[in-house]
Amino acid sequence: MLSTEIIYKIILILAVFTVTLVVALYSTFAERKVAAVLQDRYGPNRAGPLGMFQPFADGVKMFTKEEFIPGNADKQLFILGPSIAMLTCLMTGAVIPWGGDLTIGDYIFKLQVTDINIGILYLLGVVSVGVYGIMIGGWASNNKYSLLGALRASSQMISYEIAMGLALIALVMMTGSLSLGEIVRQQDEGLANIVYQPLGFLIFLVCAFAETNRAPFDLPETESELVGGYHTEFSSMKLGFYLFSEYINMFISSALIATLYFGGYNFPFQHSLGIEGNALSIVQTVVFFGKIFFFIFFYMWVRWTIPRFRYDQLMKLGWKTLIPLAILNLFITGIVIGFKNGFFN
Amino acid sequence: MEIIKGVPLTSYILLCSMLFSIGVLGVLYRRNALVIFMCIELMLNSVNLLLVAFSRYYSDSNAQVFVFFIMAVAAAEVSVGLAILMMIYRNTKTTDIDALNKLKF
Amino acid sequence: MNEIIIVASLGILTLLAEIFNFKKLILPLVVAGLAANIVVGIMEFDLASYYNDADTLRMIESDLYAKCFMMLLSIIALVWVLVNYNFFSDETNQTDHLALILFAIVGGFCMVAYTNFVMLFLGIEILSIPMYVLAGSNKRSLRSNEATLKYFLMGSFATGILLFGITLIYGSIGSFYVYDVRMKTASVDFTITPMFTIGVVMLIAAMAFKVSSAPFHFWAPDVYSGSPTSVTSFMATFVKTAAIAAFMRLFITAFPTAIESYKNVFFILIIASLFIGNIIAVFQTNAKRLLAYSSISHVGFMLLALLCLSEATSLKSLFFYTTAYSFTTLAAFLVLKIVSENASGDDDISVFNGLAQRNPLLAGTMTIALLSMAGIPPLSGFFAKYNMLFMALNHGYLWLVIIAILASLVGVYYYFKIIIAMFTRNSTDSTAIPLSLLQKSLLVLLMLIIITIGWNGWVFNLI
Amino acid sequence: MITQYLFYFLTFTAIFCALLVVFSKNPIYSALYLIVTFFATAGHYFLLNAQFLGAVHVIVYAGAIMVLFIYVIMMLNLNKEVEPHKSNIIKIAATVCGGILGLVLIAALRETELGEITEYSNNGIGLIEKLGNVLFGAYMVPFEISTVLFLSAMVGAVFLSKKNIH
Repeated sequence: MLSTEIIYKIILILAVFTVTLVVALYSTFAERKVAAVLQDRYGPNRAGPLGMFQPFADGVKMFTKEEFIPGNADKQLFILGPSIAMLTCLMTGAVIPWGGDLTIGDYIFKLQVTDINIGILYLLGVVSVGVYGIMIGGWASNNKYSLLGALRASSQMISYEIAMGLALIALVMMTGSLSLGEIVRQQDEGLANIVYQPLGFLIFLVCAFAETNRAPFDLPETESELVGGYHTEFSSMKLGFYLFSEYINMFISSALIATLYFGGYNFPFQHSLGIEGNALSIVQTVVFFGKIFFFIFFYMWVRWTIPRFRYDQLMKLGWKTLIPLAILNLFITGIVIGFKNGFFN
Repeated sequence: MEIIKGVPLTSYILLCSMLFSIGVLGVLYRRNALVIFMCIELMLNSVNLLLVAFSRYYSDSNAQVFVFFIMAVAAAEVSVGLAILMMIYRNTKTTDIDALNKLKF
Repeated sequence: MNEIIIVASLGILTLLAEIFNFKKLILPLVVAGLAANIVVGIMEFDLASYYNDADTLRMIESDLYAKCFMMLLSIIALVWVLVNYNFFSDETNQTDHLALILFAIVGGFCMVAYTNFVMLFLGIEILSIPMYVLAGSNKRSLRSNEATLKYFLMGSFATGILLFGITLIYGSIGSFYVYDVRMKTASVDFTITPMFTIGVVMLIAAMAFKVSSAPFHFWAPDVYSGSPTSVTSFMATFVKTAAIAAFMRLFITAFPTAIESYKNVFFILIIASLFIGNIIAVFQTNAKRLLAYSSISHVGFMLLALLCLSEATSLKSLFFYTTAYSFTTLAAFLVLKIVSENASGDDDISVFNGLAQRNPLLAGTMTIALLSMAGIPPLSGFFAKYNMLFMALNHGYLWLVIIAILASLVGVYYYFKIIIAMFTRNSTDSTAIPLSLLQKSLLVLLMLIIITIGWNGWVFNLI
Repeated sequence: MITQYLFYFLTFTAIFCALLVVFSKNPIYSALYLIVTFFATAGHYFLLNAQFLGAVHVIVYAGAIMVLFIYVIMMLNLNKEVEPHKSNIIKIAATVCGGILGLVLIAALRETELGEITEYSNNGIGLIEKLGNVLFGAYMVPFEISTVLFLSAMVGAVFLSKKNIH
């Protein structure tokens, strides 16, 4: 029993790991394709059919580039930076429920690596540790542009973490649970959380954009002001790690948005379709990935549509708009919950 | 669940005493205000760990709530402390506490 | 609890004043609020002895002790705000200063009324954090910077020690409630373990640090002399009163029986404070440093009350001593502030030269204050010291009384140094020092308080 | 058995990195080692079944406090060894003081007969529901009072860092 469980978990972890990497790999390709569509051009179409092998070509290019560490850089930290960035973004996948239960023989397998009862706190913890990858990398390069990029990135991430946390607290107040599995199950019984938390969703969405350093909040790496931001000095696979971690973050945060606010792997009328058991679970997983891909597309759509913020605008948005809004949201949620539980009678 | 088999409470007390002493040592040993401050955080951290161990020993949640307050205070202290350091750095361009010696007997 | 709510709301009101732009009104509002707080407190005073609010869930207790010290702290705070009216005149920082002071007052209230170590710890921190900031409120001055850094680093270090002490006591008792601690330690089968001893000693060390008792005093002279004079006077009066009250409360509520086991620690604290405070003060040329060392020596006297906890008069003596000490110190700092502002911020003792000719009211107040500190009858300082020593004598510490008297004789010397400077030396600058009406009335008021509160012992018998 | 190994591993990591915090020349290395120490402590929390505190510990200490530290180090650009050469006497004195304190603590607390934690089974004291009930029940007043602490820290930090117009 125990060994089956362990073997299954290992397989699941590897599967999640692989899927994350593959999705991130193809996100790079998708990004270029989406950009091309939005700008009315072709995009990459030479490598393989429809350019499908382009990501592998990019990967090979990254790997074979010269490994270069600047003379004044702090060598250990220079290597540590990208590693932490990669590590933290891969850790988040562990608590996301990817689908319903699978029943094989006597065993029930959950499509979730671990359903800890503090899932949301785990997420916040991992996200807050994610800053270190950028900070350490930018610091270790010993380059002014890198340092500025890292400073920008870290202050941006710290600032938006607050609003994100407040939005999540409102959600937690509503669901009464910190476990992601439980939150998804509740959305199966009732409506998706977006119905109850529209403002919270908007805040979370904006913060997710800022946390992943994606446009329109990609100030840490504004090429027109800061050359390449915190990864100016990085090359070869270390640069690859940084770029890749950005796409992984995008994937994971899309998955989170879907899980927290759009019912996770649930979809409307799923119990009246006449399928159940393993078949339903598989359909659910497919639907879940559909939602994720939509949000990834949304990320790209925004990137190629909205211009970049100025830094003071970014900070103003974070501190003077989002945080008060998040507090307002918290307040309203509290009052509504109070009414429902009869505190005011 | 994971119950700590065979780890006596005394081990935790000793661990925390060592961490605390290292923190004190750091405060006395270093001259850089930033590092001194980190060592103070280390001291608070050892207190937190000891409280959690005691809380487990007495099966009492009060100690864990106390840890909560210590964390809150540590965060508040850090924000003020770093603001002080920044202010001093603006004036003196150093964080070495020996550079500040205007007030001597 | 009411006091805490009133003052905290005043603090928030102050912050709102910055947003909604009624800054001109805020200082009168705060003064009125603090006065209202005192009135409410006095009206509730009779209730205090049996008023034990259950809804505060054994975290804060409004017993007579807490009530008396809260009133004392409120009055000190009100007088301090009036005395330092111009500390808030700077438009850009006015609300910051005021809000920080009000929050610090909340911390002080928590410290005198706690019944749980969490409240003690939070109270100390709420009091300390604004003080760290205010000590550095003169941002361009290197002396102020140094003061704030030293205060901050040593204060946080002491907090660490305090917490370790609390943790070890929790480890041996199993509760943070002071009355649980008392019950456990008073029971027959309680044996003092090494863990408990270390915990109590660490707690004593941390509290001794907060009251700036020698040998944990080393921060006080630097911080007192580096901070702006207004802030120094707050530290020397409000903070010290709150800290000593918290220290005392620790022993009357948590370990009333343990004091006998740790009296050697107190001997060291008292003797060191008396001697280091008085002897080093003799060599000071800076008035603020001198007052700092003198305050250390006063702590030595105050700690006598803790040592003789079982005497019936110990609480009364401590309360009277802190009252007399606080008003005396407020008066001394008010004069020092006016004089040193007149000498463009110089706070050397020489600024007092010839003060009697330049402004007799200032010189008179300073003389009364210094004589009271030295313990000359019939001023309140004399009665304060007399009560303390009488109590110690009753408790059988004749040798300690002799040491204390010897040490305070040294004190007379340096207090007289200033008095002589005021009356016999000639100043380089002989222009008269102008005083506003508020300052004049405050000086007269403080002088009256110093002279009269010792008579017929009504303050003494309040508690 | 495995928890015992974990305990020793985490303990070793915590103490080793704590020593490195003190003895690293470069402040940023001190900060990074401190982060590792914090993670080791968080591991201890999880071992002690205080998951909630463990997670909060990571968020607060590693995620907020140490980020601020590193941020300040970066802003001040303390890249080089800023520490001037201190006389060895002070260093030796400090080491002796710290060592004596450690020895005294260990010698005195070593004797504590409190038994093992094993006997006290898991009754969920570290779980968030239980903690929430205590925090918003018995500790309501301190919880509210701590808001004053945060306000004063906020006002203080802003006050110290804003530039005065003189």
